[in-house]
Amino acid sequence: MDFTTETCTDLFTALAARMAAERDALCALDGLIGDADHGIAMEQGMQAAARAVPNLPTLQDQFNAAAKAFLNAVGASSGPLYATALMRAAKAAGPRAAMPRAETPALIAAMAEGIAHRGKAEPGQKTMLDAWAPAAEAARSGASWPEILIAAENGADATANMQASLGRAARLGERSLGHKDPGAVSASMIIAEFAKALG
Amino acid sequence: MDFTTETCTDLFTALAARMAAERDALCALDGLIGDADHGIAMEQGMQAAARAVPNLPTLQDQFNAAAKAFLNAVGASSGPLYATALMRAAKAAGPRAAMPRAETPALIAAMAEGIAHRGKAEPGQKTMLDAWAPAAEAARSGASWPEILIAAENGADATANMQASLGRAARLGERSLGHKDPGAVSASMIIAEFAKALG
Amino acid sequence: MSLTQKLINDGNAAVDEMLAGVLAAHPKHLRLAAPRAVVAQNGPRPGKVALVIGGGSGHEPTFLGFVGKGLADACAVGNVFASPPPQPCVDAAMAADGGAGVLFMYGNYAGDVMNFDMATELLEMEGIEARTVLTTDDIASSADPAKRRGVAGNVFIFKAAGAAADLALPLDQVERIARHANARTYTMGVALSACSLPQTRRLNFDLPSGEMEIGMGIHGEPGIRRGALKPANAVADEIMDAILAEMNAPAGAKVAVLVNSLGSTPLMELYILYARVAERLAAANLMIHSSLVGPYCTSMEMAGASITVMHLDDELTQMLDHPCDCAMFRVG
Amino acid sequence: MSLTQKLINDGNAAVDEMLAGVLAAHPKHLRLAAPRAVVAQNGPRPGKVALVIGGGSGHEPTFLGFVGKGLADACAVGNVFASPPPQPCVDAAMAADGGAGVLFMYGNYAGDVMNFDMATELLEMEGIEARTVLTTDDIASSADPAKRRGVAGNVFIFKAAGAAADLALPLDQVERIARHANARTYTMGVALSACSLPQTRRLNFDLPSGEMEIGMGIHGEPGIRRGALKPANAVADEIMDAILAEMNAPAGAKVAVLVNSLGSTPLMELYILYARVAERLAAANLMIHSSLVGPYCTSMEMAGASITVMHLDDELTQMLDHPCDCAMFRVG
Ligand SMILES: Nc1ncnc2c1ncn2[C@@H]1O[C@H](COP(=O)(O)OP(=O)(O)O)[C@@H](O)[C@H]1O
Ligand SMILES: Nc1ncnc2c1ncn2[C@@H]1O[C@H](COP(=O)(O)OP(=O)(O)O)[C@@H](O)[C@H]1O
Ligand SMILES: [Mg+2]
Ligand SMILES: [Mg+2]
Ligand SMILES: [Mg+2]
Ligand SMILES: [Mg+2]
Repeated sequence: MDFTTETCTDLFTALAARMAAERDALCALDGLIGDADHGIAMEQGMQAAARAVPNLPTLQDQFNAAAKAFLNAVGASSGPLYATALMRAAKAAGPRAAMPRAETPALIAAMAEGIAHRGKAEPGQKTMLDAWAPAAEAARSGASWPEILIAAENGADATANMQASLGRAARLGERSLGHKDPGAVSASMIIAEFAKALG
Repeated sequence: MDFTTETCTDLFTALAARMAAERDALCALDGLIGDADHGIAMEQGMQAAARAVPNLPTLQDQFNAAAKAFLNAVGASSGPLYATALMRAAKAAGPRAAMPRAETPALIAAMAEGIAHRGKAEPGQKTMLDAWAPAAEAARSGASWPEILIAAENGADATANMQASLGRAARLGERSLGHKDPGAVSASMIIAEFAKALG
Repeated sequence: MSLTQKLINDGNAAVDEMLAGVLAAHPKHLRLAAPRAVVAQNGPRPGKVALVIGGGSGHEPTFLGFVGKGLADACAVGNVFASPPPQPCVDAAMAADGGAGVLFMYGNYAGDVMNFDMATELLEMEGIEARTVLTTDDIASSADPAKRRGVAGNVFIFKAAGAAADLALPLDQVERIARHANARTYTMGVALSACSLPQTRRLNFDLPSGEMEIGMGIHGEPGIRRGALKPANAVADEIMDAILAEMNAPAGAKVAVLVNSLGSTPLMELYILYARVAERLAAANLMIHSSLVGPYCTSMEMAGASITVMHLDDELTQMLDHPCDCAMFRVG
Repeated sequence: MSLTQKLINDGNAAVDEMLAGVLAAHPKHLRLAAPRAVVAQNGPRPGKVALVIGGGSGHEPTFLGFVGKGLADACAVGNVFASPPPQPCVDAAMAADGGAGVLFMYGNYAGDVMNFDMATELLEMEGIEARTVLTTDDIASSADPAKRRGVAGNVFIFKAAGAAADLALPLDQVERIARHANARTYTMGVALSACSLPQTRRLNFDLPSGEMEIGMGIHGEPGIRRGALKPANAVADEIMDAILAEMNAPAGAKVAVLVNSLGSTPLMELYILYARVAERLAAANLMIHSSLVGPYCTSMEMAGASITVMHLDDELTQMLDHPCDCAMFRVG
């Protein structure tokens, strides 16, 4: 069972539904250390992406269309970060209508690179990269999807003990301690949907 | 024991203290059908009056000084109404340093006339006159201070069943039903302090 | 019940401290003529009718903010939600008097009427003629136009009268134009939250989430009824239905529009309302000549909004367009 | 928790509906160049540097309200509290470009930087030079001036840059003046309540009665610390102590002052604060050249206020006094 353009369409449908379901919880998390809109950004971005991906010939076209749609629907921090992530995924998937499932963890590694590149973040700064980077490392080391997901979730959990040094929460200093980074939490949810669809 | 300028000073001290104590309750009452400030007006007015009355030679001077002080401290509806009431009381008391207690109910009758004159109100319109008018009627018919007070309190209670047709509450129509008029309630408190001081 | 959150020092001093701040911030526009009586630096002049406005505090920029060249010459400042006493009204009138008479303008509230009437009597004793035009634009407040309250429409009505006075028209004409402006100005509002007085810091009334007061005044008085909080377009429609019926303007008529915040309702919501108001006016074939959107007549931190439409004719158009330069309001 | 009370139709449509209302209310000032890209009717012109501002919605009158002759030429409009995507930034820049280069100005937030930087790359491909000056006036947000947020001081900083561009200075000069203005502008604020996004209608955070957030931003982000709600003068003193220390201006220097409402804090409270700010500046021998008091940079219905002081020199004084005529802001 390859990862096909149909699976990809379903994946984005699932991502949009998941973000809609988590919207208020993610906003509440962002309210504690940020501006309470992260759930809205992720919902709107993934819904726009889900509308953009059907009926495109290749996975590359799909991820590129998702990137553009996400960016234009959202702006914010999440927009450029996920747009870049999705463009890297497009490149990793390549101009083909399907890719072998065994190759799909490479998408996670590519997305993590895109986020790191765009956000100029390092792990440990309490951002979404703290979920994406360990997931990418697991992916690169040949881990299974469940293992990748656990790496992401552990990474997201660990942000609770970090003091933010990038993004909106960076101005909080010590007050950011004790709360998980909303972007890291949504990242682990996204990776969970990837794992469900591709694992 | 006559009603002397000293008793008069004490009376205004008591009125100021009473209005301060009732301020928030009167504001809450006014909030139901008006603009929630009646307690503030009465507190500020009576405090200004209490500051104005000491060390004046006659009761007339005292009530006139109280009238002017109340008016200038307050404005609002209560200002002109109580200023006029107090000026009428001044006239009734006359240029003397003391008046026999038996004559003092005439003060209430005079004040009620002042309020009716200034406000162009009739009983039954759900205003302070609905406490002052029955009290004045009792006073004119030779009732004792406790009887005058009971007339005022019954009058104030009765405003709960009236629909306002004057003042701020008049715009409420039926929505003014079921709530006592704050001006009538403060009136009965004022008359209670007169009764305590003069009865 | 917990106390409301306010940046004040002492509730009883709030009005005087505010006034000190206003005078400090606007020295080119305003000066104090006497306690609680503010006069325009550039406004009153010999031979010109003096327009004197006033009322309770808590409605800022109404009334203070509308004092200046081309609009009101002076203002009497009351306590929060309380008419000023007669003395500041007299002082404001004397400071603004240019020998051509004084026009008092203020909202139609029992307390204001009693205090300004006493001021008028005092001025008479000084040989100064003072007339009064009450604003009564709140169409929700009574079926009888004469019994209505004055609310946000004040801005347009004062503006028209101030322009007439600035054009050096005689008192009769200024009064006529003021009455004409008032007769053609229609306002209705809704409240989404209570406000609180600085002295008590208690909410004026209880409004559960999901409800609103319809036909609300600007002092936290209850409205004509309480109903479910509706979407902005439905609220605008209900208000515009009432205003358009009352105004009964012929197709092609010109109007001025004010979408006003009662305090904490932000511009985002006002502009959402405005979009609908503009649609409704277009559908009724009425031409928007000018618009104001913002907090013009407030109840401190109350949430809610009002919509005002003034039915213009050539004279009122001229008066609204006439330049004015006030501490908190400018035209031209 | 109950939903907050808002006059909106659909939380997701609020920004676009607001924009429709703004365009309907201000046809003489604004037109839509492309979706979410607003350009001044009278502003951009050949040979003039295009000043393009932008950011999230919910801060009105910032940013939209500062588009007009003499100030910003165009504005990119984001979702509530969210940077606009690159496309509207590009569209706004293209619509305003007069061939003399584009200056992007916006508050220093990670999201805005990423989106405007992407826009700059896209413009480069079109052969349009776009430079960027970030505003960083919030002294509470970091010890390092370069890492600070841009908040209400935007008004003064954009104003200075807009005047420089209006005077037809070259891009280098406009950029220099913008940086100079930003370096001399100091803001700090406190929040007394949370706000809520139109989509969720949930309060951003929990602030018990009797407490305040000190050093609050304009998106409901927590401040530098939470403390007891203090009297207005104490709040003004704490902020002025910080600003005066940071500004370190010599006696006799001129300043411009902005006392800004975050939304629901009414003029009464702002003027009470202003009175104290004026006292503190006088005590420090600083001269107030001009003042703004009102809601200039808001967080929708949030309660609270910020104080901004700009340390003027002759050049900045000239830039602030230069006339501008925007939809929601005018000078001269
Ligand atoms: N430079 C960055 N690199 C990586 N992630 C970042 C960066 N800046 C912010 N983030 C992430 O973005 C999240 C916030 O996203 P969102 O709330 O949608 O945007 P905004 O901060 O603009 O409101 C943060 O929780 C953090 O994970
Ligand atoms: N015309 C009037 N005649 C007599 N009493 C009046 C009149 N108008 C108002 N009142 C009284 O004034 C009270 C309100 O006083 P207050 O709250 O101090 O003034 P305001 O209405 O100006 O806020 C009402 O409860 C009513 O008893
Ligand atoms: Mg956020
Ligand atoms: Mg009252
Ligand atoms: Mg009152
Ligand atoms: Mg945001």
